[in-house]
Amino acid sequence: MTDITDIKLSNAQIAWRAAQDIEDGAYVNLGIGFPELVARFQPEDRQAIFHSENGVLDFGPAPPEGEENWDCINAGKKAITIKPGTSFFHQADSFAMVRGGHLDLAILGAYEVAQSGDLANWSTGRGGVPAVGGAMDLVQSAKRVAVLTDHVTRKGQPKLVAECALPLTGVRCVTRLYTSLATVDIVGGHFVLREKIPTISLENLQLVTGAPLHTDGPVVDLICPEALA
Amino acid sequence: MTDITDIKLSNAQIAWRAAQDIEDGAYVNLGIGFPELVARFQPEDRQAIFHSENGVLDFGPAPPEGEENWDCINAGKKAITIKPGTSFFHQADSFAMVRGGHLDLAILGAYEVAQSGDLANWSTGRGGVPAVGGAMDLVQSAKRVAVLTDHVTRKGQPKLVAECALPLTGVRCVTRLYTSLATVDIVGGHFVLREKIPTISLENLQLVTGAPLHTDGPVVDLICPEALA
Amino acid sequence: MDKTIHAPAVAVSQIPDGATLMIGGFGGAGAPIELIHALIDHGAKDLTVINNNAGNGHVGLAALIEQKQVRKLICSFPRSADPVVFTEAYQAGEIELELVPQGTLAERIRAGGAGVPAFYTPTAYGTKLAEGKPQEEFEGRMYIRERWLKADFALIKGELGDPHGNLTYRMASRNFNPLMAMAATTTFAQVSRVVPLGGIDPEHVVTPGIFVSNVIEVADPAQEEELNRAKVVYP
Amino acid sequence: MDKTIHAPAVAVSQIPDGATLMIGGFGGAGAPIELIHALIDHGAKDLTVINNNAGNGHVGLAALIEQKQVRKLICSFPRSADPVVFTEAYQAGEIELELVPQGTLAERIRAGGAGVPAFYTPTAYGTKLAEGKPQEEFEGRMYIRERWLKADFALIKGELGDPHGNLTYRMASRNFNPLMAMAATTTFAQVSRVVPLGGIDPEHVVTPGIFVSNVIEVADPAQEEELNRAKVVYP
Repeated sequence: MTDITDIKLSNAQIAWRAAQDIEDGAYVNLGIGFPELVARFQPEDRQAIFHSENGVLDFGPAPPEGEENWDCINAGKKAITIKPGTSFFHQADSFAMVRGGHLDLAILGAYEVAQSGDLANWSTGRGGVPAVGGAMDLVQSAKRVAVLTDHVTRKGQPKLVAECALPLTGVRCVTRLYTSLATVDIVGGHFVLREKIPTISLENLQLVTGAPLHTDGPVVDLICPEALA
Repeated sequence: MTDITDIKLSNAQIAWRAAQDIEDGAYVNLGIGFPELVARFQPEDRQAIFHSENGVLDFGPAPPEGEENWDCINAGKKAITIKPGTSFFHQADSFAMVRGGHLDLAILGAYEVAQSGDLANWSTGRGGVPAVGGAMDLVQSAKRVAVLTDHVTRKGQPKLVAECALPLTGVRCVTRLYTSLATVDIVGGHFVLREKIPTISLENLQLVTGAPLHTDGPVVDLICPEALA
Repeated sequence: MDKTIHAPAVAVSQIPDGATLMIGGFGGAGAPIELIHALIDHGAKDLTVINNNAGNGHVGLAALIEQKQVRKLICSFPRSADPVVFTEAYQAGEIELELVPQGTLAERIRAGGAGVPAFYTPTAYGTKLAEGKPQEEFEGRMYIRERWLKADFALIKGELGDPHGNLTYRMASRNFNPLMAMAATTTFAQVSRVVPLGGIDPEHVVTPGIFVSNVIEVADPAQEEELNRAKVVYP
Repeated sequence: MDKTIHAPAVAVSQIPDGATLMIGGFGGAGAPIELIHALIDHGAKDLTVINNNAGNGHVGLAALIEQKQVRKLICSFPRSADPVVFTEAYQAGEIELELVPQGTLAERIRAGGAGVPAFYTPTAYGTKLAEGKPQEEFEGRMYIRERWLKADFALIKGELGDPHGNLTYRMASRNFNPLMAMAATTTFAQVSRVVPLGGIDPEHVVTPGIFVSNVIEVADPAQEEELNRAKVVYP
């Protein structure tokens, strides 16, 4: 298997790439952790409205350390701020937004994504305390569900797989993946390669992908800002 | 059949009698029309909170003519006023109050009430435009459902019947009736007579009642203020 | 992002023949009269309309029915002080009526907005309005199953609106408006005043902008009750 | 009618062993710390607790678990910055866990408050958390059926409260609190300030008093986040 550790995109670069696809006026939920990075790279000429499933829409950035108001937090329980346009609402209304299909996009992390669009991102299947939060709601009902992920696990195993081995978060829900090597759509039960970093060949990319990569048009070079590497 | 037109209670007297049973702190919905009279007779030492199913709780009396605000109306589409304690909410929350069993009491009118507690009050079964409003929600879910009614129809037919002939509003829902002649509970599928006006005999009351009147204790004289006659 | 548009006509011109429409209001309170009148001017026909009532007098929803633009009405209480327009259309067989208990109507609309395709309610169990519906016992009590309601468009009326579509409502005119905003693909909100972003306290927003497609300022909106007292006939 | 009572202890002393309890909050925001601590002092045991999380550090819900008062927890996300109390109890088999997706948890609580015994949701379809639940297709998509959640008591936290129990909430501390107020037989609300009747604008009331049994003023309430930063252990 190819060593891809030197050529792969950084998390910031993956987040940057995802941000380029967010349309002006889109309502977007960013998963806790890695996906939250996407907000930093939102293009200035396009305004996205971010939803936090604990009951906040259109919030501002984190306050300076020491100025936190712990009644004003996001789903990751980090302090946020209000800004003109912010609204607060209860959990049933918040998930009415989710379940009712009002979110244009949810961006989440993944343990595994199957070519069917099945997603596993909540349980490693081992012991420990299971926890799901709002992930199952988000993946099943946002209009588009994008995944940010390393292309392979720390041990080098594919995270894009023929079928998920881990417990599912949702079935046939993922529509696009932004990985450390490529941009991949899920269309009709197949991985369809849209973009790849220029430093990996299609053959080598296929070697680190657990199911066939289809193409249905040109594969574009995936170029991200070097400054984020 | 006995002529009861001279001895029967007035609507105001029936409403007065119903008001005497409302407990301090009770949440109460009064049906449009005749039942709305009950609010006038609320004993001063007991505070009831009135719910209007169009989305108002704890409202004040009608404003003076000419000072109506037509955004501030009750379920009968009559102008009301706010007072300290009033709250406004949307229809789903309003009927969550109803369906969720949060109302202590709903008071409605009736075409027929069966000894089972079945109520018919929304459709005469003839032509015309059918209309139901919130009646079916209220009768099925308020903790207690009381009916205010003449004991007989204009033609002298019993309104307390063995089985309803008209289309039902709800099944086994009525718990107490305040009629122009008596106060009757529904217990275990029977009419149980609690009070009757002193000027009618038990035998004559039974004659104008369409199912057996049971007793399980003393029948109290039903005495209402003469001034309301 | 600026969801404000300048005239009711611009909004309702997007509504095609055959559309399903939710129209806010309980009687006249919260009824978006100017949007409805613009829809009459626009002329879309064969509409399915969801409203609590069936109009009053010859303005608003009653006028829309009088212009024969409504094929079917889903409502809870098609009676009013002056119900002649609906009554005549109904008795002439020109309009179809689906009668729904008021709380069930509200909950079906909320379900449509909240992505809940079906739910159980005790309301109407054992009555004519439950006929043909699945029924089931839970914890010793009988319930019927009801389905969500959705619409292509919602026409609603708010008090304040901002450029992102955040809304407040005036008193009891709230009624069905926030629910319908959730349940329609496209929601047009007329408001008495458009305020700048930040002009509504984040804790006082009743309808967050995510549920609203466009906001149209209609200062001093007409009240159905007052139009009817003045015996106005539209158009 | 005056629903105010003077001390958290007076409220929670009504809670018996074996009760089912909803406790508001998402993490520390909106968590009624003083009511929970009074419940620890009161000592009721064998409780079933419904909360989004499983506590953090050694205060609030975590402390209640640490005191072995909780038999079963129904929650969506039992992880936190310092989850040691729940984790140890869970791994020792001392506490039962029912894991529910967050939106389903919210909707089940709302359904309990709204008299809806069951509803359908797409959430969790095809996953382990759907096992054993009825499933059904509506309009070409698969859904699972979920049941309502109710409780004997709700412990919630508001910002303003009036003597009739009308409540507002502070920012994102709203979360589950208004829903739990609806779904419990008895709801105790601690608020930062009790205002006279009329002190809350009728349009700004978030929880109407009909859902609230008692209001307890707790000025300057503790924030779980700050207690944990100060490494507080209760009791």
